[in-house]
Amino acid sequence: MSRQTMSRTRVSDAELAGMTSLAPRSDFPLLAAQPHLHYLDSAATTQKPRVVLDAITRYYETVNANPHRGAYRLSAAATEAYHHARVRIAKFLGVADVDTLIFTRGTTESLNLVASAWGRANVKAGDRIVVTRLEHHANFVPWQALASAVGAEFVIAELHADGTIDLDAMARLVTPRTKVVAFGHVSNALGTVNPVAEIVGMAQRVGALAVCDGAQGAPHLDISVDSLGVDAYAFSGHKMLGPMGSGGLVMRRALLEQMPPYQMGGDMIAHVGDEHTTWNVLPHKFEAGTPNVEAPIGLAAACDYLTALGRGNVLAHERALAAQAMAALAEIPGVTVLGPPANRRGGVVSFTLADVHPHDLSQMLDADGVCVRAGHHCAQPLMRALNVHATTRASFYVYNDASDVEALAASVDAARRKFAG
Amino acid sequence: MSRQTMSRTRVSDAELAGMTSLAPRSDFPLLAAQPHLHYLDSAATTQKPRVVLDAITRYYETVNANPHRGAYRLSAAATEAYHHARVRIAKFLGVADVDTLIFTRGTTESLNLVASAWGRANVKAGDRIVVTRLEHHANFVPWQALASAVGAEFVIAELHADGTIDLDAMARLVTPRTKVVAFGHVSNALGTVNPVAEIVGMAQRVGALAVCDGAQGAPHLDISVDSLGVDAYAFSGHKMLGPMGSGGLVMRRALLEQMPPYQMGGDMIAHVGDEHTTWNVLPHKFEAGTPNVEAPIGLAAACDYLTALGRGNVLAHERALAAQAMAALAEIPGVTVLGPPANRRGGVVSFTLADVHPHDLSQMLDADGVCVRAGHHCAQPLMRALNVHATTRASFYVYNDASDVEALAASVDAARRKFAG
Amino acid sequence: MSAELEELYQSIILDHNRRPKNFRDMPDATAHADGVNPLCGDQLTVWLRMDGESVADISFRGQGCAISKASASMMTQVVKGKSRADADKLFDDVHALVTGRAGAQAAELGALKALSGVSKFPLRVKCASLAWHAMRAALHGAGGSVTTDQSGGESAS
Amino acid sequence: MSAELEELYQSIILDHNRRPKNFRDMPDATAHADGVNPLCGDQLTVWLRMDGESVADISFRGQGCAISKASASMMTQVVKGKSRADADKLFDDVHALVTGRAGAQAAELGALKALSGVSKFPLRVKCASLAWHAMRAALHGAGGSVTTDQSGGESAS
Ligand SMILES: Cc1ncc(COP(=O)(O)O)c(C=O)c1O
Ligand SMILES: Cc1ncc(COP(=O)(O)O)c(C=O)c1O
Repeated sequence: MSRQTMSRTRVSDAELAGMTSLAPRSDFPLLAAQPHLHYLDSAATTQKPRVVLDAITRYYETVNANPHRGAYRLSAAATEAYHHARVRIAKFLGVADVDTLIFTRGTTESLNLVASAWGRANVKAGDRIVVTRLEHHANFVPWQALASAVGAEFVIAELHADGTIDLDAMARLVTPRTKVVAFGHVSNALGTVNPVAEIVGMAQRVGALAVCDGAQGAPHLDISVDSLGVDAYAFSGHKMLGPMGSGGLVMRRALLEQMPPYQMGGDMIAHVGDEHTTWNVLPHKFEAGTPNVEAPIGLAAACDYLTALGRGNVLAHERALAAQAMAALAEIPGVTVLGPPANRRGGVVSFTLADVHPHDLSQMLDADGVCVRAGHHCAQPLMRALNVHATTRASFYVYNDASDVEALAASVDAARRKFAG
Repeated sequence: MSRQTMSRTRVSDAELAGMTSLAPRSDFPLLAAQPHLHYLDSAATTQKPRVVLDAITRYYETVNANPHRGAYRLSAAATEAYHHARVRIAKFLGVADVDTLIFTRGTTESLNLVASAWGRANVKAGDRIVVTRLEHHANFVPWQALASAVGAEFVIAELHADGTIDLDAMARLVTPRTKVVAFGHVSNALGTVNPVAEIVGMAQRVGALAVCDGAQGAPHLDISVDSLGVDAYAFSGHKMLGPMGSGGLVMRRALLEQMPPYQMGGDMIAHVGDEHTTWNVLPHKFEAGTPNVEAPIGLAAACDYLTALGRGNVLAHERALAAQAMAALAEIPGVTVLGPPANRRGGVVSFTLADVHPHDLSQMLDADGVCVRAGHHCAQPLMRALNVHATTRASFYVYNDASDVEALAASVDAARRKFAG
Repeated sequence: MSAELEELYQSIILDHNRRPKNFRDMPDATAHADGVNPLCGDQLTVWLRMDGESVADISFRGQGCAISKASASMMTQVVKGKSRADADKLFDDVHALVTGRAGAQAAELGALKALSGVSKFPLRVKCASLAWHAMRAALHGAGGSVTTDQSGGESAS
Repeated sequence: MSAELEELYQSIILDHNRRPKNFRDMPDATAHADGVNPLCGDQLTVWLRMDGESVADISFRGQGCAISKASASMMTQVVKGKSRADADKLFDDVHALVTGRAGAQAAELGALKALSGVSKFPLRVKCASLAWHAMRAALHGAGGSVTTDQSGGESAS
């Protein structure tokens, strides 16, 4: 079956055979245990290498304690491990001012933090908030809700037909009344890599806050957040080989210092009076309560692992697999690949197959061990503009190789034939 | 040295020798690896049994995927594991309506959720919020901030000299204008177990929201949240043998359904329009973004472990150790034990030693392997009322035994002699 | 392809998916209700024209996977002409069938038995029952919008 | 008790803790500043009376552990009479000492060398330097409140 399909693609078997994975599959316990699994849903969450699981276990077996508040050595060791993880992750992300990296549960919480704490204090009635049509709900709904709460205007920058942002149109939307420009680094639904510098420029011209959703940026691109020039950058550790519950927000120190805190409780206070409370310094001001220490420790191990793979190799690897998948899928009758050309995207391939519903398609693929996502990808506003109800999405990461592309194409073709009746 | 000290206490060596731990120390990798460690800081965070670490590792090795959104079997398995954990934890807590258990990072986030989402929608200028003098900052500062944001009155119910709440005075504070009564189940600073039913009664008489901080309740008492009668109950998994980053909020369904969501993003929406968004059903409405799946899975394993130990044995065990520690410490010249008698407290013993600063004392104790907390215990309002700057706190849990009490008393006595010069 | 998958996607299901019956608006409907599956975003509307206690006409329209479309299509065929009580009974029987709790009644389900393959795929139970929930809401004048999540027990998540 | 702990709590430290020098308000101060350690809640105030470029009088008061009290007490003894520049130099030297980066200068620190034991206990560095940060803030007219957390590098957390 696979032979039959592949013979119709433009990518030769030889070329495909040449694409080995960037990371050894054996480093990933789940993938090693399920050799026939083609895990193509890394944009949703990634599998974890053994080193990450070991780092978490080792933390609990050797230094677990509540950090910051204990004078005893175990607590000091936990504090140190937590701090050291922050230093390593900041370095990985290219953030020089370590304490401006705030740990959160992930991208969603980071963006809510900005929209709530900064937004409520700075966005007023009559102001404007600009987002793009590509946004994940996490970078759309909090801004929509903020706008409606304070009486600001909520405006959506539209796309070109190929799924890239219409920058000219967007520039016209970013008026002097604009207080926030919120945009994704890389689209999770189409894979589009957005031109951060241009968009930051628009925001800077009018003094608006440039907020970048880096959920699909940090895991894949060799970035330095400091050089991106954004005011706020949100990311999720679980999408970059780290544990669930890890992630963060990088934000300019001056903004973090001026804005009110987000959550309140232990660790984030300086003095709690009966009437009035003052806040602790960064990063503590934004990390209320007992921190999830294992999360950054696991994530730091993931960062080290990615660094060892060669940061610059990740995007190239994914892009090559995505390009091969696009070519293979395009050969299958009825398949439409959505979004920009391979050189303007990350390792995400979203497509439709005639009138086969993505839910059915992904169910068929699953029977062949091919794990893809079917649905609106938390991007309903984008689905409306594309005039599709849902898509099927394959996303590649460091552990994928040519066999995954091959299995995907073969399985889609088999489903096509089945549904054609 | 220990002999010398213990001979002065009222608890006989024989009695002490009789107090074995409730849970085998060998079940806890960190404690097993450090046999001379006397971990007496479980009120801050507990050590984790092997079964919890294994549950986390097994999750990542076998079913890790983004739940809810995937049609493939791995994602279905992750969804099922996540759901199953909710069912088990709800059962452990005595919550019949499983979907009213919302997972959060812990107590602090849960209380902020209530104060923000419910509070902003329901508390108005001129209303009153009543908290107690015992509260942890997590159940104090969010209410203080809410009151100041909406122009409500923030009132503190004071204590009797023994650290129990003055219920008569509190009842007078809970007026018809009162919208929130926020109180802790068990004080983390003094160990006081509060009379939940009486306080809930006060709130119900005036139709106020009864919010209970269960951070020190859920780990220790054999509770059924449903029968407590509170409107909202917050707890932290990491204080009950579960992983960091686990915890939750139990709240009445009608309230959760009426109030606006807290964080916004993936999973918690029903439909995202360009102008307006509608919310998903419970529990999803309050769990925006990719959930931390490992957290409830680890916590469910912890609940099972506690159940196997015998839920009703936990408090009895801690209380016995606390009573012995109180007796032993009271014999040491200069020691003042704060708070109520042993039968009105959990396994927490807070004390001062003449003019020896708790920071110095805990440093000295640490040298003997005794891990205690020194400071304000995130309860600065309480410290002011007690007229102390800080205290030293020992807290007991299922893995502690008589040797921990003995080491504590011996080490405190040695420090006393050193500082007396 | 696995036997379970073959059973899920029987050719009768695929046929209904390709050419759904009664897939149309109904201007003279006496009741209608929407069904929404918030997790995958599928949605459909079911229209009813009641004649006293009996279903004179029934139709549907919407977005959905093969399972939800085929289930809706077959539903319109069997429910048409039934009494309110019989339609309720069918709802219960189909629900039991797709959740794998079907007993003797299955004998009476006729073509609907093609939906039995769903019981092996817990995530698809919502797809198969979406139209049925909407039908029942319309039948009892609830109207508005129902979501499969609110329907409790059948959820796999 | 471990040797390191003995070194931390040398008897000179314990003596200063029991009977701190210059532990008093200063009504005729020309400058003062507060030092706060937000993690443990310790706080103290340092007062200065400057006579031109030299420290005519210095005192402190506040809540703190033995290390912070002893450090403050010894500080008042050595800083009194010094020039602004010398006081700054002492700040640097003590900072280097308690963070374990002390070189040749240590020779000139005299009694302050008793603070060297702190370098083995990273969490206590903040205690030892709290009064010094407040002194420097007062010296340079910053006044207000300084926290040891803002002082960067020496933090163990
Ligand atoms: C009584 C009490 N409330 C709230 C909290 C806050 O819990 P967490 O830090 O896990 O959010 C704690 C523990 O720190 C506590 O003991
Ligand atoms: C582009 C984008 N933004 C935001 C998110 C939300 O991230 P999380 O669910 O980890 O909070 C995701 C992933 O779900 C994403 O792909």
